[in-house]
Amino acid sequence: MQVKPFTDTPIKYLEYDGKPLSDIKDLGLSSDDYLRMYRWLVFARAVDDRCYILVRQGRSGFFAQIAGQEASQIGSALPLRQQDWMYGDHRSQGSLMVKGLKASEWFAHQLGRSLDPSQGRLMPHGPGRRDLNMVPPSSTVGNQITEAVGTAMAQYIKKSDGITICYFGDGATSEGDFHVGMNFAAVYNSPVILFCQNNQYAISVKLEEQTHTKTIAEKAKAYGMEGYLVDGNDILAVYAVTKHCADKARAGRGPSLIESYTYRYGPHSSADDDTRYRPKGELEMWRTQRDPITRFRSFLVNQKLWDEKKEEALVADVKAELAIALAEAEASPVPEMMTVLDHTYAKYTPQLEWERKELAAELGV
Amino acid sequence: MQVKPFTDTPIKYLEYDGKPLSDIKDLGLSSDDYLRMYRWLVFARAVDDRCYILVRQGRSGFFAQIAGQEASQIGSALPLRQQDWMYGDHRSQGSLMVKGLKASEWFAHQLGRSLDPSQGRLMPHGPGRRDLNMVPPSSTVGNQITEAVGTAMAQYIKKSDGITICYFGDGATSEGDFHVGMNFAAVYNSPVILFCQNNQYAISVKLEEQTHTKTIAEKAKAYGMEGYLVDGNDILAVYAVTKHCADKARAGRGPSLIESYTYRYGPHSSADDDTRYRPKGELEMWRTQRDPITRFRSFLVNQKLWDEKKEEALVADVKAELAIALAEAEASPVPEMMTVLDHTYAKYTPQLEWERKELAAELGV
Amino acid sequence: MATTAAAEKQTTLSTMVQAVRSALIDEMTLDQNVVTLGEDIGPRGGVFLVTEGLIDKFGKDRVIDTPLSELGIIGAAIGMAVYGLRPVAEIQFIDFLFPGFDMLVSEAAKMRYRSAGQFACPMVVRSPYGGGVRGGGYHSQSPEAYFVATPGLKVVAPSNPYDAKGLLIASIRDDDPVVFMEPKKIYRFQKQEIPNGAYEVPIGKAAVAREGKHVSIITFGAMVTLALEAAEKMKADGVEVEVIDLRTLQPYDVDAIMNTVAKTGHVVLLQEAPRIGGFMGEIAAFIAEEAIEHLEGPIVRVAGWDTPFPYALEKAYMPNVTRITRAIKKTLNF
Amino acid sequence: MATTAAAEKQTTLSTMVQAVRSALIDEMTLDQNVVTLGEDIGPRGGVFLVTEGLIDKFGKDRVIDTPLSELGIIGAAIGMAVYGLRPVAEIQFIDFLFPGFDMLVSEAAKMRYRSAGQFACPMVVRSPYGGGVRGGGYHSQSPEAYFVATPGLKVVAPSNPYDAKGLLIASIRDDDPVVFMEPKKIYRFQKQEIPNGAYEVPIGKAAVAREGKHVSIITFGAMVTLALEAAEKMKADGVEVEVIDLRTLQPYDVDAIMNTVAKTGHVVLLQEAPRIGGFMGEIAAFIAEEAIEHLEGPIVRVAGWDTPFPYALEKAYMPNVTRITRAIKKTLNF
Ligand SMILES: Cc1ncc(C[n+]2csc(CCOP(=O)(O)OP(=O)(O)O)c2C)c(N)n1
Ligand SMILES: Cc1ncc(C[n+]2csc(CCOP(=O)(O)OP(=O)(O)O)c2C)c(N)n1
Ligand SMILES: [Mg+2]
Ligand SMILES: [Mg+2]
Repeated sequence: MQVKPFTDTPIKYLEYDGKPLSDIKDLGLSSDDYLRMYRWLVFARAVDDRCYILVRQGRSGFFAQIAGQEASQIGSALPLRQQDWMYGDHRSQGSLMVKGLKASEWFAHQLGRSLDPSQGRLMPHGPGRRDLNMVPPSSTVGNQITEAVGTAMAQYIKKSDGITICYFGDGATSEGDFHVGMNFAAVYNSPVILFCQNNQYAISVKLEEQTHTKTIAEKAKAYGMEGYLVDGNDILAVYAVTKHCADKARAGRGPSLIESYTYRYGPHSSADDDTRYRPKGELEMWRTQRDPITRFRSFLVNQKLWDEKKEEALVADVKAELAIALAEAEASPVPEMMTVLDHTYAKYTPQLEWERKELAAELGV
Repeated sequence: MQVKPFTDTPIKYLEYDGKPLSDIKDLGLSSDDYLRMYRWLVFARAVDDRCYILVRQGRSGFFAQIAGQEASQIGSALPLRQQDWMYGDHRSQGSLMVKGLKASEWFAHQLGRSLDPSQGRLMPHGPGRRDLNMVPPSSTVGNQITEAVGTAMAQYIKKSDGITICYFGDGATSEGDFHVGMNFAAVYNSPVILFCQNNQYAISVKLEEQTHTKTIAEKAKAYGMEGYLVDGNDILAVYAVTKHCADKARAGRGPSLIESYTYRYGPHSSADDDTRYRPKGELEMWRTQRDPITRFRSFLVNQKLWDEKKEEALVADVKAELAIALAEAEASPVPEMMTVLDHTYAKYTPQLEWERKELAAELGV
Repeated sequence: MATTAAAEKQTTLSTMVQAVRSALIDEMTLDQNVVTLGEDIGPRGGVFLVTEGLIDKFGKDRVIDTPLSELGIIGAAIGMAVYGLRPVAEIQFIDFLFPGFDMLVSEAAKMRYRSAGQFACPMVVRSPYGGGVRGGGYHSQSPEAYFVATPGLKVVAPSNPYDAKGLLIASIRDDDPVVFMEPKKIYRFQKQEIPNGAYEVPIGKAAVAREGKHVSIITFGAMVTLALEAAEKMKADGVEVEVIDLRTLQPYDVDAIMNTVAKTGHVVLLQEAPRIGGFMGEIAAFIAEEAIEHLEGPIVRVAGWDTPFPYALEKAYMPNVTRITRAIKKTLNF
Repeated sequence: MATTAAAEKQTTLSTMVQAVRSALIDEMTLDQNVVTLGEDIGPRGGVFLVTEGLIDKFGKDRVIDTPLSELGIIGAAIGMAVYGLRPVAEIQFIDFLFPGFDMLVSEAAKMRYRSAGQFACPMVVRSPYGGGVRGGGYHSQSPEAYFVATPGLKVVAPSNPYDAKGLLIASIRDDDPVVFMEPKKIYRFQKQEIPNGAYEVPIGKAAVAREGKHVSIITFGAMVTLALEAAEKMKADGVEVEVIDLRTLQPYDVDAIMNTVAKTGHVVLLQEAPRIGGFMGEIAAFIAEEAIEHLEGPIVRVAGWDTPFPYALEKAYMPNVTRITRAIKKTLNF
């Protein structure tokens, strides 16, 4: 099956019941690959559930769930290589973990502990790791887009064989950043994938209130770029489309916009009340008939790769791994008070030196 | 002839040699209307030439010529009504004058005299007049776009039968303002015309370096809006397309993007040196084979409405009118020094009161 | 003030969130030209529920849920204001105003001046600001310095529910663009009896939040509460602290500042924002130029540190009573 | 400095425009990671011809003509900088930086902090600023206050060709984002002998532009020239004016300020920008807190008026010798 831009309906590889729609052989994925994919899905959902509890227990101040969007995030991160760069947004921890962020680091990020690669300097919606080429996002929706394009421009200038992927939501497409990033990417034919997780809501604002087009993918036409519409709850389809765009970028054939059509199960964040704006029944429909994990599990069963016993074993295994990860995170201390002034500049300025003395006196240290 | 969006080639009513391409009757324009149009074209070109000289003589500090774009500006302003709002940019004096700005006011604007409706408070690229619903642009490319859409939103909220037109250039389409304005206009179905004068350059940057699409008009697709591509040097075509979009907006059928394909003869501004970036021969071709004024004059001749004698009379008449206008402008004084502090706020703040005393002392008045 | 007002007319016990909502409802009822626009302000009622219920009352033409663009929100508000409406734009967190910063400083602030008074921008940009809510670097900032440094803008920041309602109504009625900064940390911190129906608290007038004769703390917004705590603390040591709540930062109240400096001769300037280039530098400069003869000690600034706003270490970052009392001693023991 | 340097090595007589160009050429030659991007900087050579000839020398991968978007220019520069390049972004006029302001203050300034030092933004945003060129409200502004109020940014503004080259090279080599403000009024005002080849003028160090013992004018950029004029004028009345050229506004040179205040006891702060909320308020606050015991008169600010920048009445707006001498008398006759 061939991956084409601007399809009228989302590209699918699997029926909702998990039946393969077409010849999936040419994906070149082995049974082990499938099982790896599935473990990631279950793992991501488990991390999500755990963080949700941490917030409920008041141990973490903020959390944005990815539940429902696991296929979208994991399927798009798996085709990437070590040398590729990743820009996440406030809802992309699934992709970050596939790229190499440890669950223990994510938990530490949630808890604001030193094991957090960003040392508790960001509201917990995504730390960065230099060694993984993973840039930490600000909270300002859309800002990562032109940055990602700039990184891709640098990869081109430096003749690197790396590419860059940038995650953002449907709401972010209304910001100037999306427009400018798309335009720069197209003008410089940069090796970048602009990956839009269209979960149909920007907090309470529905896509039809956000923009007057039916899809996000078609917006690529305004930039002379290819736009791909994919079923974001079909991990094989997301994998195939992202792989296609990554190969294309690596081959110097330029940028792509991918719209991954999906749905979020949780409220916008732990601070939101989604009952105020969600039409009733909608969430139920997606949970029961569109769930990306159930769908892929059915595929595995359909392929005779999975059964109850394996499921139980996996769940137990993941549970154990996360228990250890959380323990590690909690074992790591809260950053030292005095470090609050660090890393503002490469070196302390005279003004910050003065403030360091003031703070020390204030803390009595 | 019917006006359609997204044509492959610019909508034309006249051949380059002035022959009508199709039945122009349904434009509903009388011979007098044609002659009025022609006078405007000649008038605008004459103002342009005069201002160019003012700068050369060092009597004006800055000027952005419209030469070559007269049909684009006059053809798009003629279909508007008194109650309609107009947002110009730094190169739209032709449209401003059709809307009601006097040549004497424009000259005063060039010279920074009190007769300038903006009282010499802006670099001379467009004053505003409240009584004409004409908002003065800042110099910041693109900023007028979301403002124009906001005004159109207000017209809708207030159930006015007025509409809003907004002028900007091809370069402005790269700013976030264009994207956001287009999106808001489409989402709220606002009565606005976003009129892009594509003169193929943003200072030295050619359209193909500015964006990766062939046309500006097709960008409307990213917003679920109609985009019209018109030959900006064919005043009848520009008039027809703008009229069509104005009627549509007035009827509550929403916004339109118009790309008026044209060419500027002068440097970007009096501060520019266009020999550095213009391929030789290009300017000559446009001047000699695409000139909007020559083209419309040929049409008038073709329609038996024009001859040498009439031309001489018109030129003399315009010359005389502008001589008077310039004299008026020069007769008006430079604004009083002390007025520099006025109109920062509706009322003077204590801080400005203090500064007023300081300035008076400094000036010894 | 709240109590006297309560005595006169019927009042409602309100948090600052309720006070702001009440200001919007009263003004939108009185003036058909007042509209409000922003992200999630419709059915969602805004992320802090300030606009809860407004869309049912006034409909979607006047309570406008916008696409996710601050540039669009502020730009559209400007276009509405020059047309003759009085838009109140909500920016979800003031940290997110910056995609629309150009529209505010290049357009709203300069429209009256560049049109020689022909066009005005009677609009309000209201937004929650400030720290102490575990919001991290992008849900905690106090960027007033940027707005105060922009001629053409007015800047207002209430410290209690009564002022919040009165100042917002005054801001909506003001003929110039006003940045209305709402201290989110105290959105629900305190309830006050506030009058039902519209009333104004004048822009440009400070309030004496506490009388004292030894040292003056000049501050605004959420920091007023902290200043009062510190004042209470100092009382033990026999130091009587006067607390000035500026309420309006641009144009600030020169008389109130002159009076308190003349009275105490010792000044502590308190803000949440980083110290360097912060708004309080302006107040220090004003005093050092116009009231230096009254000074009996250094003008001491208490502020956030000169770093981005942290997350886990917010406590070490934000001004606290200790930081303030150390500053008071610094100027007194001079 | 220029002369001693001239003595040592081969030099070229240069305007500030030529000095800035020479800095770019030398650094791009020495460091393959240095690239420059902006509007019209390619074949056009930039509207002030600063980048003239660079595209022929370094090619279009390193001299990048961009679409018309400051958001894109600054955003792309950030993405390049975190990757490991050292981009120099040109903003055609600093008045037009604001569509990209969010990227500068929310991203470049905070990248190092929020990543706990893992990622840096070694980039320069260079742009012509300031009035006196009949540029009107949008080609004349001095917005340094916004940048100085943003921790994480450094702010540099040279006053002569020699410093312009040395400070720009230091800025490109600096590991933090630097806003490099070029005083366009004096782009071609003066020629100086400047060394061929790269040299640095250190960031964070002020210069004494003129020695004096009665009063100190603290300023930077194009205003240094004006301050020297005023100093010459005051000499007639027997007043010896010291002129401090800050050169770096963030982090500013605290020692240089302490020294001159201790020496003269009288301070005039000079900037082009509007007074209220301006950068000089910071210097006043610093002095009023740390050096008040040395003050023998009020700290007087000389600045542009608190209005948008005018066009026809530029002369009445901008600081001039009269405004400065009046200020000097105000602090001396105290
Ligand atoms: C510039 C900016 N404006 C507003 C916000 C507040 N906010 C945070 S997330 C969000 C909605 C984002 O929606 P979308 O882009 O669809 O991503 P999603 O949350 O659905 O994954 C908003 C409005 C912000 N963080 N930044
Ligand atoms: C935000 C901003 N950036 C840069 C400039 C400098 N500038 C003035 S006009 C112009 C080019 C505009 O091109 P276009 O939009 O095509 O309009 P044209 O001049 O061709 O009519 C530029 C870069 C500006 N005024 N504003
Ligand atoms: Mg979404
Ligand atoms: Mg153009």
